[in-house]
Order: sequence, then C-alpha cells, then structure tokens
Amino acid sequence: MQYSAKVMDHFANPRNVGEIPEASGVGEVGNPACGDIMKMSIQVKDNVITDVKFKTFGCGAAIATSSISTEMIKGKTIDEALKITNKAVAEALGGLPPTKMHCSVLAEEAIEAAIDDYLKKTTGKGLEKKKSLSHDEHHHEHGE
Amino acid sequence: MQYSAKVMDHFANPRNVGEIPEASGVGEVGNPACGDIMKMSIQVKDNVITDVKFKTFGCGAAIATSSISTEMIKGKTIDEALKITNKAVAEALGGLPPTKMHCSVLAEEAIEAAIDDYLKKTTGKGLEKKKSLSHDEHHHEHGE
Amino acid sequence: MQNIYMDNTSGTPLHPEVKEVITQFLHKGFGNPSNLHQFGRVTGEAIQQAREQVANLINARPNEIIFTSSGTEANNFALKGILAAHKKKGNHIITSEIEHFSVLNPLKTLEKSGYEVTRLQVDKYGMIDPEDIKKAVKPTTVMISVMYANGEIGTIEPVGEISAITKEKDIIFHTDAVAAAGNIPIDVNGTHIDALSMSANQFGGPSGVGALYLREGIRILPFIEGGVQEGGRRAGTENVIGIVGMGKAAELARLEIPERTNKVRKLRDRLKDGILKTINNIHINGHPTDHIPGNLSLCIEYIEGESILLFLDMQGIAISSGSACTSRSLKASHVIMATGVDAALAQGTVLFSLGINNSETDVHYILEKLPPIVERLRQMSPLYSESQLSQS
Amino acid sequence: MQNIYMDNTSGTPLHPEVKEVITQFLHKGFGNPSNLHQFGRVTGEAIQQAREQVANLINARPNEIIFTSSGTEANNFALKGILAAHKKKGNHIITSEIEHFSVLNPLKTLEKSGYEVTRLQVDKYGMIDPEDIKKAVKPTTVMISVMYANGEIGTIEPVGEISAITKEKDIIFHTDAVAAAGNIPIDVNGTHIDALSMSANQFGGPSGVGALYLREGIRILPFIEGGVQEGGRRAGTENVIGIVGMGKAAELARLEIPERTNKVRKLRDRLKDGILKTINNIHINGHPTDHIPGNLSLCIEYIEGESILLFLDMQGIAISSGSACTSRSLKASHVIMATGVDAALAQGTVLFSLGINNSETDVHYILEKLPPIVERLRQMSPLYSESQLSQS
Ligand SMILES: Cc1ncc(COP(=O)(O)O)c(C=O)c1O
Ligand SMILES: Cc1ncc(COP(=O)(O)O)c(C=O)c1O
Repeated sequence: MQYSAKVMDHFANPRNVGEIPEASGVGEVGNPACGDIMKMSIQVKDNVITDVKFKTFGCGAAIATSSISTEMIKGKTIDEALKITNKAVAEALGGLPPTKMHCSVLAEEAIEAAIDDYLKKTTGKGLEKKKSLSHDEHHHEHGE
Repeated sequence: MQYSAKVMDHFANPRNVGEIPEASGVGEVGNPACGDIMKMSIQVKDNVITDVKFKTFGCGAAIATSSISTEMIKGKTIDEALKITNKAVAEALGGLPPTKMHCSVLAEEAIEAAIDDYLKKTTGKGLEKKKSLSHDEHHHEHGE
Repeated sequence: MQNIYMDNTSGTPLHPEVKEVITQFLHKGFGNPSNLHQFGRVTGEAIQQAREQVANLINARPNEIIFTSSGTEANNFALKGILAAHKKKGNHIITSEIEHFSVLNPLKTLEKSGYEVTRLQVDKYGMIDPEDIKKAVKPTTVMISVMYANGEIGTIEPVGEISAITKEKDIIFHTDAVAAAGNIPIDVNGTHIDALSMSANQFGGPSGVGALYLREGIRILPFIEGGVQEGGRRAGTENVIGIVGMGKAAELARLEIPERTNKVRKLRDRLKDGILKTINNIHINGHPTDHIPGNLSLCIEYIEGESILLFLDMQGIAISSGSACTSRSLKASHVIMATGVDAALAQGTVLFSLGINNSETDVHYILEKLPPIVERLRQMSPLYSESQLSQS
Repeated sequence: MQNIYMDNTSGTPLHPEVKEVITQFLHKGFGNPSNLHQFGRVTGEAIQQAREQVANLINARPNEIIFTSSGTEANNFALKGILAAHKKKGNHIITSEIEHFSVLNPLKTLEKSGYEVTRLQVDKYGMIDPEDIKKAVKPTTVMISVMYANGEIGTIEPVGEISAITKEKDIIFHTDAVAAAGNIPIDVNGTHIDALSMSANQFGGPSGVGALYLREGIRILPFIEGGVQEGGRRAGTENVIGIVGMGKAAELARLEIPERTNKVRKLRDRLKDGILKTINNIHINGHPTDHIPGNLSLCIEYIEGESILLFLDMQGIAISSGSACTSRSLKASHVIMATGVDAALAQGTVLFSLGINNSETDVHYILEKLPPIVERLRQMSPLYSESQLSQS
C-alpha cells in the first residue's frame, strides 16, 4: 500500500488544524475501536461556511482526508458542502488505497455531523435525513 | 540419495559379468515392472561354488549388489553361500540408500535361485524351504 | 572432464542477467514489503515490477499473478483453493493420467474428502483427446486440470481446444504450465485459461519460486493462510530475492522465446538423429512435432535408465531418467507407462532436455560417449542376450 | 537523511556473510537436488549442510528439519499436517489468543471442518498461565500450539512449563518460534518440543524461507503434496539459494546469540528509558524482563501508530506499528487488545525492534526526532485536547 503524493502532502502539512472557539457547529465521528476519530468545527455566516477546523486521531489517510475536506468546504454554502461525497474527497487526494477508503467516508460524515449540529442549534432540528452511509462501505481487512 | 564409493566401484567395474556356458545352476529373479532382473549362473564342484557369473538389468545398486555378491559366494560351499543375507551384501557395499535396499534382497534371492536350480538338477529336489523373503522388505517410493 | 548439463527439465541454469539482478538486490533490498517505510517500499516496488514481468510473459494482468514457492505449490493451491471456493457448484474434476505428482497427489487427497476425479487416458504420444473431455463432463464438473505440456516427454496438449470446451460449458480451466511457461509462447486470453501454474527455474530463474495466474473474478480460498500478502490470497513473507529473479527471467524469456526455440530445437533434432543413427532399438517418447523444443525422451531397449545416467555422469554429462521426481522412485514413470510403452522398455527411459546453455559440441560429445555405454550395459543385460538368442 | 532500520521483527537485514554465501552459490549451484548427477549432488550437499546448520541452532537432528517457504507455511503445515495424521486420537487443540495469523487462521479453517479449538487468554504482559493449559486439556486433546515468543510485544511464553505438561499428558506440542529462533537460545530436547516453526529472515537470513522442526517419530501428512522432496514430507523443488542462506544465518546466530543479546538489549533499554523520560503517557507492552532482546513495543496515548510511523519514515527511521501483517489492517492488534489495553490506546502502538544493525547513534537520533512528532500529532488529536480539558 502506498499513499499518493497528495495524501502525503496533506498528511505532512495538514490544513486547518485546530478548533474554532465558538463554532457555529461541531461534529465528531468515528470511534477508537474502528481506528479513527474526526472532529470538525465550522463557522457559518449567511449560509456559507466561512471557516472550518479539524482535529483527527487516526492514520495518515484519516489526517489527509480531514485536511482536504476542510479545504473543499471552506467558502461553500451548506447545500454545496453537503453534496461533497467521500468519492470526491478520495479523488481530490489522487486516490486512496482500498483499505483506506473508509477514511473518506468518515470525512464526509464529519462534515455532515458539523452541519447537522449547526442546523440543530439554529433551526432547532437537524438534517432531514442523514445520507445513510451503510457500514458495508467500511472495508476492514483483518489479516485474514 | 548418494551411492557409496564401494557401490560406484562395483557399478563402474562390475566383477564376474557374463554367463557360464554349461552352468551347474542358473537362477533368474525380479521382473521389469519392479525395475530389476538378475540372472546368476554358478559352477559347483564338490559342493563348492568354483565360478559364478551374473547378468543384470537394473539400476546402479542392482548392478553393484550383483557384482559384490558374486565375489562373496565364489569359493564358498553351498551352505555358506546360503547363509549370506541381503544385509551382509548391503554392508559389504558400505551401505545402500533406503530406497535401494530391495536390490540387496534381489541379490540374495538370485543366489538362492541358482543354488535351488543346481540342487534340483543334481538331487532331483530343490531347497527344502526358501528363506521366505516377505515382499514388505521392498520399500518402493513412488513420489507420493 | 566435460561439464554438460542437459537436464533443463529438472531446472535450468540461472540466466546470467538473473544472477546479476539478484546480486544487486541482495545489497539493496531487505525490507518487508508489507511495511509502509522506505525499506518496505523498495521491496514492495521490486515485487510489483516482477509481477508485471511475469504477467507479461503470459499476457495476464499483474493483479492476476500470485507468487508461490514452486510450481508444486501453485498446483496444490489451484486445485484445493479453487475447488474449496466453488463447493456449491459441484464436486467433479477432470484431469489426465499424465499429470505431475503435484496435481495427482492433491487430487487423491481431495478424492478421499468426497471429490470425484475423472482421469483421461492419452494416446501413444501422450496427447489428450478433447473429445474425451466432452464425454467426461457432468453437471457437477467444476474444474478441468490438464497440463499445458508434459515435462517428461515434452508433448504439448491441445489446450486451445480444451479451453474452448471449458469456456462454453462454464467450467474452470486450470493448466499446469510448469514445463511450458517461458519455453513456448502462452497467452491466457488468446487461449481462455482461468488458472495456470508456473515455475521460475524452468526458464532461467531461481528454483523454489513459482506463480499461479488466476483470472480476475475466479474465486479461490487461500491455501497457505495467515497474513494479507499477495492480496490476501497467499500468506507468508515473500521470497523477495526469488521473486525478483523470476521477474527478470520472465522478461528475458518473453523477448527471447523465438530465438531460443530455434537454437534449442535444432540441437535437439541433431542429437535425436545422431542417436537413432548409432544405436538400434530406440523408442522416441512424446509427440513428433508438438513438443517442448529441447525435450528428447528416449527408451533404450534392454537396459535401465539410472545406469545410463550414472555412466553418463562419469563422463560429465548430466541428464535425467524420467522426471526429476521419479528419478528416486523405483517404478517406471507413470507418464511413459500411460503412453502404452511396455514395462521393461519404460525402465530404459532417459531424458535429454536441452536448453540455451547447450552447444553443438555438447551434442557431439554425447554422440561419442553414449553408444559405448549403451553397448556395455546391453552386454550386461539378461534381456539383451535373450533377445539376441531369440532373433538368431 | 538517516537510514535507520528498527523493524527487525518484520525482517532483519541480510547478514553480510549470508550475502556472501548466497552470491557464491549463485555462481556454482543450480542443479535439482533430486537428481543423481554432479549438478544435483552440489545442491544436494549444500542443502544437507544447511539442514545441519539449522538443526544445530535448536539442538535437533538434521532429518528433523523440513524446509518450508516461510514461518507461515511451517505453521500451516504443523497444524494441518499433524492434526490430519492424528485424526483417530482426537479433535481438540489448545492455543492462545495472541498467536500470529498464520496459526489463528488455519485453526479457524480447521474449526469449520470439525475441530474444537480452545484459545487461552493471556495476562497484561501477554503471558500464558500454564495452569490454564492443565484446565483446558481434555481426553480428545491432540495438540497444543503456543508461540515461543510474541513478535509484536516480545513476551517469551513459559514453554518449559508447557512442555512438561504436554509431555506428561502425551499431547503433541507445537510452538511457533518464528520470533524466537535465532534470537534467543532454543533447545528442543532440553525443552521437550515436538514441532517448531521458524523463519530465516528473523535472524539475518533471506525472507521467504523457513523450516519446520518435527521430532522424529511424530507423524505428519504432507501439506504441499507432489514429489518426494524433504523426505516425502514437503513437495516442490527446493529454494536452494534461500535454504543455503538460512543455513549460514543459523550457524552465525548460534555462535553469536549471547553477544548479540548483550548489545541489542542494552540499546533497547536505552531507547526505552529515553522515551519514558521525554514523553509522558506511554504504556510499555510485553513482559518487563522475559522478552525478545530487541523488542520495544509502546502505546503512545492520544495518537495513532501509523501516523507516527509515517512521520518517522520522513526522518529516515523505519519502525512498524504493530506486526508487519497488521500494519495494513485497520483494527488495533489482537495481541495488544488481548493484554487488556483499551482500544484507543492500542491504536497508538508502535514497535521498535532493534537488531545487530543498530547503534547508539540510532538511539540518539530517534530520541531527538520522536518527541516533537508525538507532540505535533497530539496537538492534532481530539482525544488529547479533551483529556487536557478534563484534567484542568
Ligand atoms: C510469531 C510469528 N509467527 C509467524 C510469522 C510469519 O512468518 P513468515 O513471515 O516467515 O511467514 C511471524 C512473522 O513476523 C511471526 O512474528
Ligand atoms: C509439469 C510439471 N508440473 C509441476 C512441476 C513441479 O514444479 P516445481 O519443481 O516448481 O515444484 C514440474 C517439475 O518439474 C513439472 O514438470
């Protein structure tokens, strides 16, 4: 398994690391048993994501997908941000090894969770229905 | 599998090759399906084996055991010759590879067959009972 | 003394360029290719390159190549792994009588666990009749395993016709191409082959490294189980040196097959003609035209193969009596017997397998040394004197 | 940039003398050892010598050594081959939770075909309690397979006590000694071991070659079936180069184990002390004293192993996160989890495995580079900021 140059760049020099002190929305997804946790905070103004920061516990791909997805949603409207798929995240990185595709799913979920939190805070209810990401897409490989 | 120097010597320079024109006794044992045929002819005078010759179709060990067993019985009495075991033949050669032990059995049987033939011709009946050589001693190995 | 090696079926000498590549690699690579760090990357990339080189040899894709520790392992893996993955489809497998022990023995074991095996007979050239396959197919037939070419007698089987049948009837076609790959052109797509075994030391690579080609989409269960090497299909830390050597050997073979064939076939025919001219009562095994270029298998009447081999060895000539594996066994080769040769004659089998290492000089030297050896052994043989008597 | 290799568990660099022996052999030997002629004899003798060298390493007899293509194959062979040969005796096997996948996965397959497997738990050091074995034994117990030492955390298991139990109860004792053989002294007669797996690239030999020691008298069915190589127990043309290299590596290891241990353990302890001094919230895995000399496995809290590995790689330092095989998997190592470490902490596992290739300079360099990497990753970790909050 080799990471692309783009993955290594985002891993070695991650963009937008940190937390926004009084964020409009915060989302945290993943759990340690699965290997990764992503926490994303967004600042929203006039329906546009003006700032975004992440903190990630995870492998190289988890950090890289977090980093690139912050770049991808910054300046976008909520609707535009919600349209970003995990495939788009992976493609923006020049591809991910098959065993690491689940990291891009996690990035998509983290964006969604942050937006959901923002919507809940502002409108009182979250996303209509979450893009249900079936667990099947997490291809785990356990040395078998 | 390697042959001992003694085996290679008897194989490369076999002693007593041939047939005795008017032999006192002739024995032929083995069959092509098993891989070897030994034919031994003896000249007997006053119960002593005065001459012996062999012809053998077979592997290196078959030729070597034939050769050495002719040396071992030449000059011996019938009774002495009958006491020579396949183990003694193998030992005289400095040992045989396990898969080739059956050749020494064949040599023992060839001597016996020649003596049997001689006794039949002279006394009208052969050996009382042949040393029954069980077929188990032929360890064949078939690539399994 | 001469040093003539004419036992290429048992293993070819390492090609000088393969030696070179291995020597270089010894000094540069040792990382475990499973690892992410720089050392792992070096070996990982070397293995990937070898995978491409081996794939190219048979017109496959790199991910369809699974490295193994031998042709033998590839055969075990193909049979046990593919059948286990297709249990629901059926339990019948068709093969031939003249397969290598690494196909025959696993099939015997599978038979004990409930599989049904049909073993096709061959004609006097060791050739399978594709019509027999059609007749043998049942609704429960999962797989046909027939060798591409026979290493002992050289005969090339009609794999094209066989693959047409298996493709039409949706049966998995495995072929043991150990004796063929690297020696004759193979195209697993031109001829629709699902699984194919090969071995590096049949074409200038090191011994103890092989590969299984497995068509994308064909399911297989791992045979050696453990870690996720070879895409999770074959566990165990890779024999990196061997794999790198196999890759280089495959690349060279692909480029040089026409030229090698030309050279080797010419030498082989010269040896054959010379022997037939100087020694009587010789039976040539295998197909007269459809054979591996360097293969010359003979039965020399009245005498036995190992004795011939040993006398030739004393003259510095290395050949084999039958296959490498049967040269330690006592019975006549099952392959020669299957072609209908009688037992005594079959015992006189010797195999000259020529390769790019051989020259005209080798052929002349053998033609000088062989006849007196044969004569000497015949003089020692009870079968010869009897036959002379019966003729007079 | 530095080139520091501290991933000896994944495979040691080739010992210079092993390189030398392989290079020499490349130019001299290629004959198939099954053959009777001069070329076959050269390789046959080389393999025989290697068999003696490997036997000497563990105080076995040469005919008790069966060469394989890896430690993985040796494990598959031992489990499947010995159990198949003792079907009448029973169907129960005892093993541990922390075995390598090349033991765990074959056992899963065997379970599907009717075997019963008991997996023993380990304590916080990864140590098996021999009392648990006594409790687990049943009348149907055929075999106990417990590793000699664990490659991921270094813990050496109480094989002496285990073998006393198996000997008394007449149960076959197999041990996966891949991580131990060549690194610590082993005596299969001093400690009564019936079967033992090893791998050459754990002690300076090439990768992709291993061996199974099998006590004379213990029955086994071939796992790779075909020809009669390795005394009819393991088919397939031999990886001669690999075997010759393994032999030399075994000979060198046997002579140098005390000296190597001394050197490597000192460096390892220095690295451990340095890390504990400069980085907080570190958990050391494995047994504090009974461990493979060069093994230093750590969980670094709040951060994940692969990220650490990648940053170290950028600095020219090669280590592994858990075992070579799990470094491609996503889950925390089953070994670390079995010692009771919690899931998040287990994700932060890194393994420094030192070898004779390492020096003081390497240790200093790592102690300089590691702390800022840990700090940087912790600053990026949501777990770290939360823990800081909860502490303040
Ligand atoms: C304990 C243990 N067993 C088995 C293996 C597998 O051996 P190989 O890499 O030779 O396949 C390893 C590999 O690291 C190991 O550490
Ligand atoms: C047709 C055939 N299949 C399989 C094999 C076994 O291959 P390997 O020697 O790589 O184990 C051979 C060996 O000569 C062979 O000729």
